[in-house]
Amino acid sequence: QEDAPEEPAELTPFTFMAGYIPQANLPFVGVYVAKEMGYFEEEGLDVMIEHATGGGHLQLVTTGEVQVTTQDAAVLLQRVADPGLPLVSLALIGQRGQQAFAALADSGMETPADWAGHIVGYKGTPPPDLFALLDVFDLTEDDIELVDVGYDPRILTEGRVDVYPLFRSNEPDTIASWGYDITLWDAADYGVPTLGLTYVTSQQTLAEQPEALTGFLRAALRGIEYATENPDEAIEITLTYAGPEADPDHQRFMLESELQDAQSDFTEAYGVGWQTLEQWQSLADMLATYDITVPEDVESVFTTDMLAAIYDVDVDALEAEATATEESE
Amino acid sequence: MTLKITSKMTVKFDNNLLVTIALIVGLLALWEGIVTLQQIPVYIVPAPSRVLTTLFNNLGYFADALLVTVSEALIGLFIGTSVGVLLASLLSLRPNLERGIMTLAVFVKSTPLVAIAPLLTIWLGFGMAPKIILTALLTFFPVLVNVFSGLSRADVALLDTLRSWHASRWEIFWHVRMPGALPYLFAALKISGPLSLIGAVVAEWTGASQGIGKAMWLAYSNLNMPYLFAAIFILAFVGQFVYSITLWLERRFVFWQPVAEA
Amino acid sequence: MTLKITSKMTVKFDNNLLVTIALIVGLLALWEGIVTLQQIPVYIVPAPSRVLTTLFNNLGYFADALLVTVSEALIGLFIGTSVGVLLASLLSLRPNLERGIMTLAVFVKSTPLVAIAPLLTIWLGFGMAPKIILTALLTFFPVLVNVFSGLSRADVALLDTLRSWHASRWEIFWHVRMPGALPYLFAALKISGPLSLIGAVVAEWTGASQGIGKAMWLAYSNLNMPYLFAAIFILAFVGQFVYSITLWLERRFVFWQPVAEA
Amino acid sequence: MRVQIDGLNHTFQQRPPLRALDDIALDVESGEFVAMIGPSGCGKSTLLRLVAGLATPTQGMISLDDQPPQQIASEKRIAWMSQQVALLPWRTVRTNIALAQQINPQPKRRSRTVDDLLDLVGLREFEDAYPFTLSGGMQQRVALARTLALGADLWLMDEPFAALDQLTRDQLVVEVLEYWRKLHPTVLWVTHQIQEAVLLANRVLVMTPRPAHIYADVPVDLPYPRDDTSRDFQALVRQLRETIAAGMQFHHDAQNHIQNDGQIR
Amino acid sequence: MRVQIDGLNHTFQQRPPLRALDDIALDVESGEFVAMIGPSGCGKSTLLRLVAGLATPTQGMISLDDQPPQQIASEKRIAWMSQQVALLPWRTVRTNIALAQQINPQPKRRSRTVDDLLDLVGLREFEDAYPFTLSGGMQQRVALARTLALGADLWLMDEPFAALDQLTRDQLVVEVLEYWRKLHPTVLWVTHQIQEAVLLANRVLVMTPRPAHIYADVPVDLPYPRDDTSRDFQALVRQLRETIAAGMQFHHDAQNHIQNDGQIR
Ligand SMILES: Nc1ncnc2c1ncn2[C@@H]1O[C@H](COP(=O)(O)OP(=O)(O)OP(=O)(O)O)[C@@H](O)[C@H]1O
Ligand SMILES: Nc1ncnc2c1ncn2[C@@H]1O[C@H](COP(=O)(O)OP(=O)(O)OP(=O)(O)O)[C@@H](O)[C@H]1O
Ligand SMILES: Cc1ncc(C[n+]2csc(CCO)c2C)c(N)n1
Ligand SMILES: [Mg+2]
Ligand SMILES: [Mg+2]
Repeated sequence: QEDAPEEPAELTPFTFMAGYIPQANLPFVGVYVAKEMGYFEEEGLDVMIEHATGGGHLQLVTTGEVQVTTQDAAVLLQRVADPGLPLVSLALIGQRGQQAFAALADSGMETPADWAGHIVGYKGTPPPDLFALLDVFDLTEDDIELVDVGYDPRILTEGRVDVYPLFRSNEPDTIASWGYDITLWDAADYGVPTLGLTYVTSQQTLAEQPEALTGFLRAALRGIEYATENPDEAIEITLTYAGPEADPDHQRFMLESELQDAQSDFTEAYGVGWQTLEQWQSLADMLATYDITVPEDVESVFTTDMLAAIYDVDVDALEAEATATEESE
Repeated sequence: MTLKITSKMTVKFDNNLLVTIALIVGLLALWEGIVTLQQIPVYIVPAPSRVLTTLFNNLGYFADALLVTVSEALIGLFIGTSVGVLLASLLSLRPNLERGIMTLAVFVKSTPLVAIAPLLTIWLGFGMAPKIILTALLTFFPVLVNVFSGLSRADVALLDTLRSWHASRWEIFWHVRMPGALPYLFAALKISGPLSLIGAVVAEWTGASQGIGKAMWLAYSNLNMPYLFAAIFILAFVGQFVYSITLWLERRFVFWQPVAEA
Repeated sequence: MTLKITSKMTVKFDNNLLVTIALIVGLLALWEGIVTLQQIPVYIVPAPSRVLTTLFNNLGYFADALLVTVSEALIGLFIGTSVGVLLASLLSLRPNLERGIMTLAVFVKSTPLVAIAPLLTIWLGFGMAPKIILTALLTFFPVLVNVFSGLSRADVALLDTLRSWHASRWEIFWHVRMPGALPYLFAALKISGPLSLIGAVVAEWTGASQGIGKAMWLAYSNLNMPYLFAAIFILAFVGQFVYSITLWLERRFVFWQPVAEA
Repeated sequence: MRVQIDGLNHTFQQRPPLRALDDIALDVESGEFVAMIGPSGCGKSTLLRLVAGLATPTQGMISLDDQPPQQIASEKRIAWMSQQVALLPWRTVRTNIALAQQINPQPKRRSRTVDDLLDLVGLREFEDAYPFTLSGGMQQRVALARTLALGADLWLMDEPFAALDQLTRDQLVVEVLEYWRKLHPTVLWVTHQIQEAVLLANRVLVMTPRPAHIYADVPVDLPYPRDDTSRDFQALVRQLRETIAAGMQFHHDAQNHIQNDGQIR
Repeated sequence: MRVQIDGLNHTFQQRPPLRALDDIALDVESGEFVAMIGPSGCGKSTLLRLVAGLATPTQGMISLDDQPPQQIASEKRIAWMSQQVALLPWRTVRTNIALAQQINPQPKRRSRTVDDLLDLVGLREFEDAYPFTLSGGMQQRVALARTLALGADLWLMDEPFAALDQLTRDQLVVEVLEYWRKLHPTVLWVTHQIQEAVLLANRVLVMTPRPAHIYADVPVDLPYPRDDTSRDFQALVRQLRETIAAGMQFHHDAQNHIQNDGQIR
């Protein structure tokens, strides 16, 4: 590849804020590894890594304090629609949604049809995938008791709720480590379109620093590629961020789970992180079904320019192809 | 002298109310101006006009939420204050317990309660109970410390007089120490009043079901800043109200200290 | 009388230290017993032995974190206390400002500061500054309220004496009001001391980079209870320490009030 | 109540230590009225506090009816009126007085009603006033009424009339004597007024300057009620004045002597 | 400093209103020493506070060298000694006295050094003591020293010797007179001791019971230093005692008269 710049003084300062605590979420790992391996420096970037424990990271991106953060694709769509954050997804790392619902195995529940009459938790606002799942089994909100729960799976094991919302790459392993078997339901398994974590920047940064963004993304994707091939090393690097509180086995579980979710037909074809209007549009349509405001112009919410440059994909050709398929139908 | 002050107070009060209103209006205008001129986007800091519109358009929503939060706050404050006063009294009546109880109290107080909030939810469920307990845990400490200070600093001449009558500890406590500690108690209430609101809000923030805290949390996670600030406005207003009530109570109950003029 | 009390104090102190230690050990033993007997899983509440082991095995890690947090807390406490004392003094010297400043203070105090934490990051960046500011905002209020109470309740006979000398407001403030308000100041410090720790921790909790708060947040998110409780133990200990220092300072500075026996 | 004091010394343990009482010996019969006169700062108040059981002497014995003061205090048989008027600022004149009786209830025959006491000190009109609206002398009269309200067996009075004018004082002398003769308590009455002492007491103790020592114990064998214009009275006043002066001189010489020996003050 | 008071009334605005001063008129020449005697609670302290500019009269005129009291106070020419000893508890005896001079610095010729004042009140030994370790009389002497430290043109003294024994009092009378004759301030001196008044003052004002009215203004034309055993002295004391009694009686009659008219007390 290109030569690394000689003088470190020329490095462009750049802030990445991971949308949560330091752990082995794949988009985080890509950045940790890239920083550790010097990929960023090769791109001429001096990347500072921060973590958002609250929800302020999107605000910080819009004000330019942070250049790139991570965000769940569905949430991104919502924030762009309301309150109108000028955000853009640079790459879709999670090709499939992370959310799922869990019950203790000995509750005897097998399908969401069994939820009827039980307490179902949600975090803040009941999510669309919940309603989608209910729809699949011809249940309505009235058939279950909804309660707002925090991010604490002990609520489930201690019996305060029957069905608990969680992240597939995270809590299932934790709960298992406590000696409980669980049953998981993922809306995606029932044909509901879901998407996972993205790298996000602001329109303004996109306009002003396209080279830096491309460099960042290239390095981060290299980091993910490295993690795919060397998960042990990637976990070791991650652990230097995650602190002694983190359990290495758990981090390994998370990484592997998210590596799987990062694969799809699109990534097979074009590379990790690839995103298409089709994916975004079906997600937006699903959200709209449940009265969630989404942007009119879904195309503006993501860009493949950087991905195309990195993977050397001819976007025009793709578009022509897409138009051709559409016409042939 | 006394009544003169009272009549002055009325004048002062009116002036003060004007000052307060002028101040608030001025600050809001300044804020509005900055937001408009600097074109600060609504998802960073909303203009007060926008916040107030949101507030009035959703008065019912906020009123319901407020009712829950204020109930939690007031019940928590009541419990916290009672526990604080009782503990302080206990320490005053049984000084050999001081070290032990203060140690425990400082322990409780040094623990960020957010850290154990989830445990409370696990044990007590999703209702008001854990929020009330958190609020009580937050508010008892200022009361305990201040009232205990006040009880300890009772007038030595008065103490001697009651000791000369061989008054019981309890009598000394009730007739000398407690009245003497009232100024400290009211200072503590002025501290704990606003604190109780924060306590209830933060408790709702973590795994809440209802209330202003939940409204704020939702607004925050949706980056709906007008809602967030509307909630903040409400809290600020209620805080003022609670504070004013405390002031009023203080004037009524601590009547024997002539307030000097200079 | 005075010295007798002092000599008793020494004895009392030793007794007290023993009581404290006994109490702590007793509570820990009880806790250990319950956890063991009831087989409470470690991810709900860890046994103290487990917590202490974690603590000692990671002493370096916690020490580094503590250093950051304590620095933030102490700087914040210092700023908060200074601002509180200065504002209270200002109100005492210019009473017509009272309503205005107290209104603002209650506003600030009624706002859950966590809600505006991202704004602080936008203005102040990712370093220690926003944590210090949050801590200062949390701690100034008890000091303001208490010290202002103390300044207002100065001995009327002393005030009259200085007024008869036509002492300036400032002289009255400095020679009468301030010394008289010291007991209130120390009570406030006893409240604010532990509060400053919580302030720094909670500030770190939201978008932190370092410190005990970050350690706690990580531990909680990983549901790693031994780490979480180890951090809580540390905070409780530091809280005790800060409290004891305040007590010691109080004894040194408020020397003129004979402490009565009964 | 009999008051016996022997070998009583009291030193305040500060730096340097301050010796307030020097080998006080005193035997007061039950029902005696003893006045104490001594220069400012000699140790009179300290002595009363020790007798009241409010402090523990460094050395020596105090017994009240052969019991330690704390015992007698716990039987609520002592009334102590402090030198500063220590009224409860949050109570009216009436409720201040009533509190004393409430905390220290006395058998019927001994106690006077609050109304009675209010009249005695001439403050009926001010029964609902709070202390901070009273003049110095009025406050002191409330404190006096409160002390008398206890109907105790031993009255320890620390300059109870210091803030009063001559006429009020004269009136109260009559009232106090009347009450004393009714209850027959033992009284230790500190005053700076020789006339007052001679009007009231069976004995006048003359104290030296600090450390207080009893320099003279002067019996007053005049019948009650006393006439302060009488020849005997005047003679006694003059004698006491001389005794006091002599006591000062004696002390002064002794002090010089001690100082030359290099002992503590 | 000349003190002129005319038509002075003062009523405390409480329920019911309390009339403390009744039509006081007074003209004091510069350098005069005026003693005020009146029954407890009549309004003496109130009058001094008004003259000191610490309160504003309900009605009437007070002028000090033709200026309002507040003006003279702001020129720091007034020394007021309150009835309660109001020492700063956090300051030693010495620094309590020094503070008065620090806040109220006086031209050299008027001021006495703190050492000098400590000697004057006999508390040199206690210069580093804190007030709460002093006896009542010692505290009052510190307050006296502090007041004298101001070297003011007008001394307003509210029972400055109330807590002192006769000998100390006699000594201080000498000291105060000496200092007064040196500075020649105007003095208003409240006391309950007729002897003390006659020893010190050029004039003795006899006040009626509340509301205070000046019942008599008795000149004392005895040369200094005065001998309290002299015939003239004794005669004056006796005369004053009678005047005071008459004042009480007069007031009493007037009160009854007023009460029958149904007016406020
Ligand atoms: N702050 C006050 N509020 C209401 N009434 C007051 C106040 N101060 C004094 N008085 C009343 O005014 C009257 C005169 O009080 P003042 O203190 O002047 O008396 P005095 O002549 O100094 O008496 P004494 O010799 O006992 O000190 C009293 O009846 C008293 O109750
Ligand atoms: N708490 C104390 N600590 C230290 N010294 C004290 C204390 N109380 C009194 N003294 C000292 O003891 C001595 C006697 O004091 P005391 O109050 O008994 O005098 P007194 O005879 O009552 O004088 P007075 O007539 O002025 O009231 C004084 O020198 C005083 O300074
Ligand atoms: C316990 C737990 N809480 C929250 C998340 C959610 N999460 C993980 S990464 C991320 C960032 C989006 O940019 C978010 C919201 C989780 N996985 N586990
Ligand atoms: Mg005394
Ligand atoms: Mg008076």
